[in-house]
Amino acid sequence: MLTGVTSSTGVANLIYRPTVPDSQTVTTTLEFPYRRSLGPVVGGFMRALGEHRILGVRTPAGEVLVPPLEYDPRTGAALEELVDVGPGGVVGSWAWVAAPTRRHPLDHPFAFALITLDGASTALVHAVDVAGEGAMRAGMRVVPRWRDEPQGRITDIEAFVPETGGQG
Amino acid sequence: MPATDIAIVGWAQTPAVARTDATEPQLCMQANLAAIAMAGIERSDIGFTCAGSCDYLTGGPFAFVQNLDAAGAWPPIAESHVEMDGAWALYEAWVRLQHGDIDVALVFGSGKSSPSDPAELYPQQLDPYYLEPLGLDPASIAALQARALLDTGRATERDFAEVVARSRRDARTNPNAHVRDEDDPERLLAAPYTRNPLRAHDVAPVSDGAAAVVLATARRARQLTEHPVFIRGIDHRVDVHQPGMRDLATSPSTADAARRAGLGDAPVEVAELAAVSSPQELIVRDAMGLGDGVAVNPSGGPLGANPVMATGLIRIIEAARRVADGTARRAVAHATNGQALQHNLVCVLEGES
Amino acid sequence: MSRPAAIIGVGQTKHAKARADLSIPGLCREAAGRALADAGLDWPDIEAVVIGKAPDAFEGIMQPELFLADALGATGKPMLRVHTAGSVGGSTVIVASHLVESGIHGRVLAVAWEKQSEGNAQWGLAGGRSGGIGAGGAFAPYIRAYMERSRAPEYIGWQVAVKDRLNALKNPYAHLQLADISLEKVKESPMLWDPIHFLESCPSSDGACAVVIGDEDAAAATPRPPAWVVATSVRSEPSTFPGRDAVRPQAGVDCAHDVYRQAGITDPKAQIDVAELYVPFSWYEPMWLEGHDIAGAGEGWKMVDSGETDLGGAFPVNPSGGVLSTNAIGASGMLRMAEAANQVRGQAGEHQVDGARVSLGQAYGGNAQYFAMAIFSSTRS
Amino acid sequence: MADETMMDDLVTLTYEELLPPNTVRFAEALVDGRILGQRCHVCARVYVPPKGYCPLDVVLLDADDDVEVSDRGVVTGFTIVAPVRYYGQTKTEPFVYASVLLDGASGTLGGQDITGVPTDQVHAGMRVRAVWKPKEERTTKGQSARGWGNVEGCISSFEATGEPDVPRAEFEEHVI
Repeated sequence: MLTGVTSSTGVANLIYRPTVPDSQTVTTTLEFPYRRSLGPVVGGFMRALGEHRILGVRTPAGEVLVPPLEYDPRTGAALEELVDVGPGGVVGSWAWVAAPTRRHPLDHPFAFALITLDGASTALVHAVDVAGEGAMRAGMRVVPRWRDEPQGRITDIEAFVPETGGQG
Repeated sequence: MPATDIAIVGWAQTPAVARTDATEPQLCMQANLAAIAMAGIERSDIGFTCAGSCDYLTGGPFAFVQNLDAAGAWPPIAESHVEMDGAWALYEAWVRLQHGDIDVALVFGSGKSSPSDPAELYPQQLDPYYLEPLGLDPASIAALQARALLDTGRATERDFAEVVARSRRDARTNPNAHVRDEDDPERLLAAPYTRNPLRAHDVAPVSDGAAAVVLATARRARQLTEHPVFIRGIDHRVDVHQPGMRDLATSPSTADAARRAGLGDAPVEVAELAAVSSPQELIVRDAMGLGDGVAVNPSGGPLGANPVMATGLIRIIEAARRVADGTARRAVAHATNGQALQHNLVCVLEGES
Repeated sequence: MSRPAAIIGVGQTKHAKARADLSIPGLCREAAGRALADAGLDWPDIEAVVIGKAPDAFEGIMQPELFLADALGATGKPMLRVHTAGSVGGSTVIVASHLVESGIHGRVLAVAWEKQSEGNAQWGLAGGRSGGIGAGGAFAPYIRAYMERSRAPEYIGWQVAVKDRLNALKNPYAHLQLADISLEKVKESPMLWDPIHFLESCPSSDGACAVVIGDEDAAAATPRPPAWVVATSVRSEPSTFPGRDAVRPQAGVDCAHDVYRQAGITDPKAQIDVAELYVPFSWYEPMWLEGHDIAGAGEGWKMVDSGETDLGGAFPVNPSGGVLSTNAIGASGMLRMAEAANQVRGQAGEHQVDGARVSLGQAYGGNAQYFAMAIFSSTRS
Repeated sequence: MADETMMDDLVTLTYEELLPPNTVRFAEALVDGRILGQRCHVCARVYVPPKGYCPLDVVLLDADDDVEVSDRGVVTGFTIVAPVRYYGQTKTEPFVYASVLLDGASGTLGGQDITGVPTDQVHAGMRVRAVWKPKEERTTKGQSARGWGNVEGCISSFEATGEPDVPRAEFEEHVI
């Protein structure tokens, strides 16, 4: 008969231990400086960031994928035609991060957002730096705030910020 | 879909907890021993073993190698391992049983999430060029998905709170769950946002635990038990990785897997869904076309206990349990892999017809 | 109930110390694209994708198959990620073959890869800690035990090291191209893990390998000859336990006997035309010849010494140059399977063994505890 | 010209684990100058360090199964490692990496330094004994939470005893 959740039928030596105090802990750090080669498409995107340009990649169907991939994620077909998009765009979904983690791009509260850049068919995930969550809304227009010293990383865009000039 | 019927004849799970001092092989051994005992088989009856786990949870490259100790690999065994939830280990074993030369398989999934901080660890699971350097964490992705769902008008924050409340109430009667806190939707809604539009309780905890399942061919299953639980259909599909390149408010891969697993062929009474946030449950229900009459996550689901890498396999166990005890004639289990429902598995279970 | 399956397409990257010209998706797509082209197929023809690699920490990406799935055309399809340590490339082929043999899919793409230049395998093997001994340090005591047990002369290891590097000169994809390799050079190279010299060790490579596995219909439609998968087996045993024979692990013996039985092989040395064995350190060639009962106890090194395992010998081992010439860990096991398959397809190019009809592919991993083996044939058995 | 654009990615992950009870008992006994193993109550094999289970009989073991083994034993296998440079590696000089089968144990203690003889005289079969650190320097720190402890916090090396070698046949099955 199949009953019970944790079956212990016929097992004499179950010694499961529930949560215990932190008396005997060991802390280890796994750290390594990886060095990634980016290839022509991702590499092209990262280099363009240093020129304050954002690139997408055009599919045969005429869509522009941002961030650009070497392949069409729906079909696997190779892609290579990089085109300029943005740099401004429109916020779609967003999530307010009240307490940033060590790994987040900003050290004060911000939003992660899906941003569809002008001319793009897909959305880029990035940070939006505004004073508070009340300033966030779907459809708001944002532009990149560039890092002073580019590093060839997606964080060369420090964050997106609301576009000034009353658009949106 | 192949013709060979495969049944679940034994299962077990260690009670999931926030933190244990037992090692992962120790957890796995407990689950395996109990599942084997329940199936009423000898270890030597097992023709194939498959495990699911993830090295990065405890930060040990090759951590899975020690889990082999829990499988009883002496004399040597035919064995495989997926860096995926145990539900996919079950899939691999189900495929292996189709060959017909063996009739029993052991599957287990395990994970100790307590040593690491999900917000620190999980960015490592994302595209290393565009997403990982942003430190995009699981709660933030869940919140992007949640707002995408809210913006469709198909759900409200109250719906999220209702999912959490129901899960916690159900978890209270599940000895293997550990989150049984506040279950009043009003008070849940009064909690502060951690990732607006989500509150801390909207995202599943991470737990330590292991689970195991014994599979058998139909003929062998009927010899072993009067109540075999048959896998009537199982399928899994993966979706696009980049969160900005798919509609986060829907899960086409779940819908497709459900269709191919034959979910729609007959009604189910119970659904165990590996939704690791409250909005995800609504999205998966929708993708599967589950009506109001279906009991969703009567175990409390991942919001009550979430031993990553065993969570999906446990959904199959919880669904099978309800078929075996007669609560359900037909049930469905769902497992997920990656963030924001990128990769989904659907398994339809039935008792003897 | 098990249906025939065949390898109908094979592809691999040009392996190198660093493929700095490629991203990780680019590396995998170079191999996968070649496998599809070899099979006369395109991405939409594939029904499922199986991805294998060794520990994620080697590149620092947790479950990288999640971001690689759509790069490998898997969107809307089933995708599996296998990890069985160094044997993973072999296991990945076997998992993919099961998807076809079970009747679930007609055409499956299997891809295995490692981009070791992005991280450091020694660091990974050490679990990120100081004092790591590398795979060589782990295997050196077993090699020493084999040498003592078999009374093999030390030059046997040098011979294997030279043979595989000379074979690699006939393989344009191989990482190491050491035209001036010699016994003297191997002997004089630094001692890394006594008794293993530097030139008796595998390199660290960036590389990927892919195969397309198809059912009978797919095999009939392919432009080039298929390699029928006539036997597969996996065996595992715990990494350490009192009484374990790490020189001749029982899992390796059992795995070999299982594939021989399935393929109807009673005399492997006579009935197998060519073998691709996972030999990351030169001594593992005689160790596996004995460990898989191709040679009797103490006889494996004599096969090396007599030239039987040379490309022109009676039992060629690693005509591709083997792991000693290319080691992108996750891909290495699949490369053994792919090269063995290409031999019976007559597609091995300059390192083709004349008239090869039956081949053996083998991979091992962990503490010499995981084994994946397959027998390929030019004809359906 | 191929695009060889690179991106640096420093990954730092911190893990805090509870030591399993078998390792806690092992570490505490070491500070006390004793080496603990676990005897499987089915097959009687003695595991050093204790794992909390027997992988061969697939049974869980607990404190009742603990046994003390000798701090003397035999080298069953070894290599001399020329350390490879990698991030975080502090070893720069070749070091001995030996497996020691302690008297009373069924399996070896791996990764031990051998002292008392020149490096080139280390060999399988030689008898050795633990060199204990002074009691005040012994520590339970440095243990792994993965289920197999180590002796480094309390034993600095194993030194040759000068006893006659043990014939290989007596430890042939314990090379690891």
